[in-house]
Amino acid sequence: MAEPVLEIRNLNVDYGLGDKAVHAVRDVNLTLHRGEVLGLAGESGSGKSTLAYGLTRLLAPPGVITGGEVVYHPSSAAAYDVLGLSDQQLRAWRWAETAIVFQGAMNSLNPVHKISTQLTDVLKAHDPKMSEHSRNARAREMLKLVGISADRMGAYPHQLSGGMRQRVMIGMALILQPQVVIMDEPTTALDVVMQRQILGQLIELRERLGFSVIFITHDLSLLVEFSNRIAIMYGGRIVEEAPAATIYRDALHPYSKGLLSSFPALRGPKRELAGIPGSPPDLAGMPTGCSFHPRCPKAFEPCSTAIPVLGRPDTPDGAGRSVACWLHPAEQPVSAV
Amino acid sequence: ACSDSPNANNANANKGGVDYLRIGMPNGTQTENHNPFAGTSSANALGYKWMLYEPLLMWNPVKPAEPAKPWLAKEVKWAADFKSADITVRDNATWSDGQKLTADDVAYTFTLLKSNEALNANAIPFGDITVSGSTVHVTFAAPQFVNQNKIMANTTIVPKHIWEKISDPATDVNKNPVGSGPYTLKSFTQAGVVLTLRDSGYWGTMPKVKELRYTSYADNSAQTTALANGEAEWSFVFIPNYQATFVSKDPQNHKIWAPGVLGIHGLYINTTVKPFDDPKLRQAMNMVINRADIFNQAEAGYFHPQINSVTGLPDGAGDAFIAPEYKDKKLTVDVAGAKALLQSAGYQLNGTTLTDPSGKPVKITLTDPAPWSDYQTSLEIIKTNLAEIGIAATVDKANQDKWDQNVQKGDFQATLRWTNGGATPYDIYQTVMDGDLMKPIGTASQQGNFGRFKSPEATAALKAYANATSDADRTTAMNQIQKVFVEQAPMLPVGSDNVGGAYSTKNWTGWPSDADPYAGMQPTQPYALDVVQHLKPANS
Amino acid sequence: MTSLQDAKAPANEVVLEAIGLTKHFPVRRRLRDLFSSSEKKAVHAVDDVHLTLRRGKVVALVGESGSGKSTVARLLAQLYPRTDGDIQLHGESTRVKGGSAFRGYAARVQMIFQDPFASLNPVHTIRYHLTRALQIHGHAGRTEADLEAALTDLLGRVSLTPPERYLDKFPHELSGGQRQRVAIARALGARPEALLADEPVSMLDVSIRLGVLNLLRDLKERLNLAILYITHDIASARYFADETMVMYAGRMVEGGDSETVTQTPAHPYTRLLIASAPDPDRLTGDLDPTEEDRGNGEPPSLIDPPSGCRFHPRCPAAMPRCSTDLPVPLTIGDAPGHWAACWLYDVPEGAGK
Amino acid sequence: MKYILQRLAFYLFTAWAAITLNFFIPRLVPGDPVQSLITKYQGQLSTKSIQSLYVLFGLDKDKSLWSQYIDYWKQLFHGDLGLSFTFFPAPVSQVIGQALPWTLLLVGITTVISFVLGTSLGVVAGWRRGSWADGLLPVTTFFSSVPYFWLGIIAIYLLAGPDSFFPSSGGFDSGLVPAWDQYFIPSAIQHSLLPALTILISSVSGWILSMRNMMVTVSSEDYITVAHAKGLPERRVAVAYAARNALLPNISGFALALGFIVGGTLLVEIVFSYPGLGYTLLQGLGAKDYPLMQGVFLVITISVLVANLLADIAYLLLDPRTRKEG
Amino acid sequence: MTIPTSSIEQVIPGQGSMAQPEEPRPGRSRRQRFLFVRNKKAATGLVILAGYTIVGVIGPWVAPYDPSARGNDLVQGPSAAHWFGTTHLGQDVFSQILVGTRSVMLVGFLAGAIATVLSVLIGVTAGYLGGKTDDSLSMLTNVVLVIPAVPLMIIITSVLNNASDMLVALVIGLTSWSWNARVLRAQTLSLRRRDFVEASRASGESTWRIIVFELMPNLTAVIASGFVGTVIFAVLSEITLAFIGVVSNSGWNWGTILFWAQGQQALGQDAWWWFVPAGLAIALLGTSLSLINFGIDEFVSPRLRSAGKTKLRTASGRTVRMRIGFTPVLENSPLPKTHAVVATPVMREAK
Ligand SMILES: Nc1ncnc2c1ncn2[C@@H]1O[C@H](COP(=O)(O)OP(=O)(O)OP(=O)(O)O)[C@@H](O)[C@H]1O
Ligand SMILES: Nc1ncnc2c1ncn2[C@@H]1O[C@H](COP(=O)(O)OP(=O)(O)OP(=O)(O)O)[C@@H](O)[C@H]1O
Ligand SMILES: [Mg+2]
Ligand SMILES: [Mg+2]
Repeated sequence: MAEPVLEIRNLNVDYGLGDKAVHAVRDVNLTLHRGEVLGLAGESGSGKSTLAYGLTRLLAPPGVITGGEVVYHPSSAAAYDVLGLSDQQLRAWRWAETAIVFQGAMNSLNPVHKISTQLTDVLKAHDPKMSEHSRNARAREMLKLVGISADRMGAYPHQLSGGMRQRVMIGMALILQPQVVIMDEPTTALDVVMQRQILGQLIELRERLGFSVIFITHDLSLLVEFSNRIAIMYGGRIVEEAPAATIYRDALHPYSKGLLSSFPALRGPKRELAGIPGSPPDLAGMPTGCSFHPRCPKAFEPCSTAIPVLGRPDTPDGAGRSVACWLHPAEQPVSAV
Repeated sequence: ACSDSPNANNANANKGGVDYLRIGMPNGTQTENHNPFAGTSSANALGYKWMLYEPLLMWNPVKPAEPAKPWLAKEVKWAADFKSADITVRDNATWSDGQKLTADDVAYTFTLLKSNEALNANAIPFGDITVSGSTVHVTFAAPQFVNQNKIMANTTIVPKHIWEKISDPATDVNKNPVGSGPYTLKSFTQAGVVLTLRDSGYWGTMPKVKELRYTSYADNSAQTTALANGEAEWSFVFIPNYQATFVSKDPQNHKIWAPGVLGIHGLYINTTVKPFDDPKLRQAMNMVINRADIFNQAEAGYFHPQINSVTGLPDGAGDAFIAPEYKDKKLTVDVAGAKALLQSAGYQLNGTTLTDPSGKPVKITLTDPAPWSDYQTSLEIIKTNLAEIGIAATVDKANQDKWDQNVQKGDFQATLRWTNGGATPYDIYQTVMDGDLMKPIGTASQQGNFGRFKSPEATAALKAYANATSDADRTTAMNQIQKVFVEQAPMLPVGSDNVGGAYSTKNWTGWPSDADPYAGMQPTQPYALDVVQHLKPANS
Repeated sequence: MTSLQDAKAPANEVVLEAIGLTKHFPVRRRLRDLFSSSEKKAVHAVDDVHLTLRRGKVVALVGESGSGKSTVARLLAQLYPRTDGDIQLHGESTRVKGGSAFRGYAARVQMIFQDPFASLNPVHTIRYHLTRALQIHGHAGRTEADLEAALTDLLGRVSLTPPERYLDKFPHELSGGQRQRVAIARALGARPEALLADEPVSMLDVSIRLGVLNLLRDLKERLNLAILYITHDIASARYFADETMVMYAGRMVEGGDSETVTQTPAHPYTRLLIASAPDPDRLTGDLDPTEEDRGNGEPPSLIDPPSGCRFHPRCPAAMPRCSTDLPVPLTIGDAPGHWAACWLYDVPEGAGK
Repeated sequence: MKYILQRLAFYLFTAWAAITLNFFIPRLVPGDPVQSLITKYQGQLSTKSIQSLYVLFGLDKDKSLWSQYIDYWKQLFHGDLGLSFTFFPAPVSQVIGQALPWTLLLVGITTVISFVLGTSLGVVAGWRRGSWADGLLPVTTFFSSVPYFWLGIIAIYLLAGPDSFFPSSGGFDSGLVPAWDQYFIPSAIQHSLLPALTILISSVSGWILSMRNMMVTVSSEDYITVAHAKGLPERRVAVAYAARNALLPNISGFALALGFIVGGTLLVEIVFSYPGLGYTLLQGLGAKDYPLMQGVFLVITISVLVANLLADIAYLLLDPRTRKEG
Repeated sequence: MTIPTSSIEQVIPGQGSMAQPEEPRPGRSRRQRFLFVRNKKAATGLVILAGYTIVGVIGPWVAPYDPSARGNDLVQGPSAAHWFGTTHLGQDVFSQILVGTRSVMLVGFLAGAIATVLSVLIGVTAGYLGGKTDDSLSMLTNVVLVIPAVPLMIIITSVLNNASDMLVALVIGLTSWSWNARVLRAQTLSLRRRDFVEASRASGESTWRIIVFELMPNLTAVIASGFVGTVIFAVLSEITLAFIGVVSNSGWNWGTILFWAQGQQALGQDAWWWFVPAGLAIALLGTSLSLINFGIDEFVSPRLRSAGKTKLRTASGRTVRMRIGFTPVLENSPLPKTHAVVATPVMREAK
């Protein structure tokens, strides 16, 4: 396995403090390796975005990181904890090392500034010595990279279509050649045709430039197709993590299975769609034990009392995957790295 | 660049002592208009027309019975019937453009008024105007005894050679005023008007004040503040509690002098409204009004000097005209007397309610515009006074326009209002009692007699006074008029008008005073020039 | 109404039919357009759409965003006046603008909106919404008890039991799926014959979409409803609808039996759509080169739509004719009722690929 | 073309309706200019002068309201606003012309300063919530609830006085003549300080508050998070991203405030005897000076309409989204 | 005079980003509506307002003196007998303030109510119906907006001789609805596009029912805020009119007190007690109403609401300051923290 580039250890994120706090992300352990696409799936409210924002410290108030660390491994220096950086260091780290592409490109681009301004101000902030000319050249180059003609540099965001805006965002994310790109539902607002084009382009760029991607979506079938490994979140926790094909073929956690059987397939024989009964949990009043147990068809006695630990399952092909389920008690908890 | 600035010499002047006088009036925004005949001109509102132009005679309203001083006229001779006058014009006066002032100019000025109704503010019925040498002979369609000072001491004489070129004298703004006075116009701005002393050619005493700076303040309170701060040195404005508001700010220099003149304020009663058509009731009301309270509380102890004579004539200015029978009759608060009078007239006082002979309770509404705070305060006092004889009064704070309309149409019960003023008490009594001015209820009576007071004797006596050809006839008529006024009480006099002003002796002294009442104290009146001529620098 | 009788009406009976339905929205202009040209412009949102809804059948309408799907639904619900064409209810032409005529129409054709978060008034309880739905169409009964029974029945139909747990809640106190069920219940309150469901599940969470779709299918069968199912997810159309129509830029481009359309798509746009859908079985993210989009994935402007076939600027198989002649619906041989509006299937040119 | 005409028709119709109302409303008031003049001088003007005044003002001829209205429009088309009664025979245009610059300078500049200051403080308060700027809010709110005139009078009482730097009234020193020189300008500024301060204190809170709220709203927009994620310096995020966008809704408010300059601060001008238009209007009101009232109303109407137009244009310039492509 | 600067119109829901769709929408349930009172600003404002209302009701009864009665202490400073001193007629200023409260409150609220009803009728109808109705109603609104309000009030009150409080309120109400109508129209336009309005139309609701039962309840916050804003405006207008002496009722209100005080040069006589209390009473009333409006603003816009809480207290008693873009990190994680090597990040050169 390739070396890690980003290690999330026991990350905990709350909204608010005290009794009313909502624990949106709990004890998340996740490792992103160099050059891979890590998919993060889960239904709405499971904490995917919170995790993404939390590890970059971009959560809006009242979000608070209540514990854990995010260890970043630069390509040629010692690793360090992102959560321990000063404001100044954090600002330098952001975008240069880790860039983010958000769901709505319309809202991610400042409506009153030209595309060129928004592309070059990153360069200006991170390398004040760079000449204006080379900044513009670089911006043009990035636009070409994502398939937008350079003459759109002077356009305002609203003059571009949704797909173009999303491409601009991707181009902007890559402009400093970061190690990690986090993509939070980058294509959910787009049509399938456009979605495929953009993702195809991204994968191609990744192969060329060699960055790692954390790819967040609730569309599992998309993840299976595009990512190397998939982590599935439920109720603020990672419930299962494994290579994409493994999950698709043989998900261990009942929730993962449920998710997979919620998608009607376009090709092949019509499968029976089971879906997941019940409704997503309320983070403020989380069930005891495994938070999935009220909806789980296979729940049994320990599920309602004890929280299962994420770890290597006891199945024969358990290598390289982990699950948090009493059906497959962990042999080796992930947290004990 | 600064040398050709219009303000440059001003700054220099400021350095060596104060050689200017700052005069203020609370008359609001002004537009440039130096037309001395236009009532709305800035020259009139701020009064500086009297520094540019001069009258034929200088009359002192504080001593109305005294003869007026010669000014541009060496002498004015009226015919016994006061239907014509001979005016001899002084021969050493020049206009500020250097031309000589002649009898022609005087004759031209009167002709101007005669032929322009809009300029003839006092509606003087001019007849023939002829010139022979330095004498002007003027005739009138009616006797002008009561108007003599309006004609001779209140008319600005303007140069013929300038004005005959003006196409419409009523609306011309007289951009470059040329007058006979000691001052000429230096500048006009919204902030005020600056007059500067003529270099030469003035016939009379040259004033010591080099520059007069007139400022128009937005309202009384702004004017008062300016006076208190020393930003204005001379003004005519009502200053409430003047001791605290004005004098105490600089007790050494801040002074007020407010002599009364022949023009009064009083409570007009609508004599067509029952039961106020009964003179007895009006007399009783007259007996309970506490004029001292009104003077001290509403008029700040100076503004409308308290009237003491039962004739309604002010102390000082009115003294010479009071009929012998009323010489020592003073207005005093006499509640018991009033009650007795009412009882005898068939009124009944049950506890706190007075009922008229028909058994109806007596109620009255006192009305005046809301913003006139001194009147309003006076009404509040009158209200409590009337309560003592059981008359329930309510004070109605009317809207000013509505009030004016109602008063003219006779749609009111009682209101505090002023009378016209003049050189004799005639104007006062005419405004109150002249049957010729009376209009039916509902028709606006613009000239006077708002209370619809019907008295043939009074009307006849007023006419006799105006047309009399001898002083004896006048005295008889005046005594007759006063008798009606006292016995019928068509209006309850309260205070007199004043020609007072507030001033500061910080920079200039020599102001008129009780000790030396050589003129009135208002900066907008003809005698203002006389006052300025009396001023001396304080530090000399 | 006579919903029970209606429920026994023969399936396949035509309830609602759109014939040549067209809607152009005039472009509203603002001050900023002062200096631009002054020609009157319109958004050609829907052009010449034919559609038939039958009892007990689900018709799916698929297409990308902005292709005019919602506009078709709103036209059918008579919420917009139409520019041209006809809507026939049981074979009778109808055009209602408001008042009781509209009410009568609404009693038979009801609409379900895409966003259950937005389609319920946040200030009213579930009880209010449902009571109004019943009252408007006179199904509330005479007494309190009648009403209560009717409400219980409604909630029961959409599997929200026990009713008292939901009746007095406010919309925000329910989950998305529950809200959409309430919205469906509200539509059912009118006891309609046709339901127009505009993307009823696309705003819902993946795990609860299926529940709502299954509910609709169930209702279709039990109440013998005619359903128009609008979606951009062609895979769900395959599972849920009997018939699928594909829309592109305001025009219908293909239609037919759902299985046929999804498995053997004829129109190049449909093929592109299906090729683009995520497919876990595919190993790489690459597209089949033959299905490559010639455009940038951008739909055309509807204010000034392309001449001829609206898809021709993006079509990999475009012919000169495509840019000039408007394609007519052509029957495809492989299954009955399958048609596509594409010149590739014009007989002299040869029967497709 | 049709559209331009429509838009023009809209503005013209509004102007026509407002001007017509402006014509009729003052005439509903009882009384006439002559009577007002008589009562204004309380005895200083003899009732005998009434007739001469009627003749002077040209009020002696009876004319129907309708024919007056027609004449009014005829005059307007010749750019003639008639003669003022209060300042007879000054033309209304001259009266307005001498007052308008003062109002525009005092109230206009103050409004601009208030907007700039309030907006800047609002940016700080909205961006650094919980800092000192937040403490400013209750204080400014209190002051903004105080009537202008009360604050002005208190200011005069406390700050103006004998030998005080602040004059209590007027637009400049009475000995000066308006000119662009080193005597006049400092004097004009000195005289404008107190009234300006009064307006500033009572109007700044509104701007602070609305800007703060917009900043807070904009701060949670995605593009702000993206700007942070891009590692931009905080100043740039706050100014170029947050404030720039938060400013947009305030622009229309600002334009409207500019439109209200003339009618809005009447009493400040009165309290400070400031030679501006609001004060002139009040004098016209008191004197039944229809031509003057109409003239001032016309100025107000036009300035509000122009401000609306400006708001449209400002939006056009500041928000690229409203700009046409190409 | 002043433009109501409530920010309500600037936080039109749906104008901002579409983020946080799952956030419970505010103003949504009756139960939540009470939460409004929990807002500290609104609560403070409401308490002060309640105080004024009580004084407005009982003021004339508890006033120690008849406010018009003349006394012997002229222009006396505050004392035990006269808390706020006396006027030039020896009237008790404190009693005048107490008695004057009623008129101010009455006119303020009545005018607010009239203006609100008009603005709702005109604004909501124009916004919902659109088309020709909208055009003509908007035109009317614009014309009224263009005519300067205070001079207009002065003119109208001059026509109505001796206007009573009711009439004054009517005049103020009739001249000050246009701003709110504009805001409401804009709000209605944005609401009209919301699905629930369309949905109730689709289910066959009549137009007036949609306006009254679907739209208006969603506009309550805007209407309330407009109402409060108009009340402030009305109070200031009434006081201005009384101060310049055009409103001529014989009753007392704070403007009348100021009118007398100014007419008598109270401050020039150093009689500050005569002039200051009425102004402070106005300012405090205005502040309380503004506070209520802030409360409404925050209630409507959850972003503003949460913006208030910028400092949070942790269990251990530490305060954490919330900052956008830099999420606070708490160190009291329940798990022992394994410290990684922390190095200064190295900027990689852009190639
Ligand atoms: N400001 C907030 N205050 C309180 N709770 C919040 C806040 N923001 C988010 N949450 C809660 O945190 C949980 C995680 O939210 P998050 O946005 O991370 O979910 P997600 O997996 O990204 O969902 P989606 O797929 O809808 O984007 C949700 O239950 C949400 O309700
Ligand atoms: N009221 C309207 N006025 C003007 N144009 C409109 C209006 N409603 C819709 N349109 C336009 O008509 C076209 C079709 O819109 P419609 O909402 O029907 O698309 P859709 O297929 O439902 O899209 P989506 O999948 O995003 O819901 C779009 O270009 C849209 O901008
Ligand atoms: Mg998310
Ligand atoms: Mg749609």
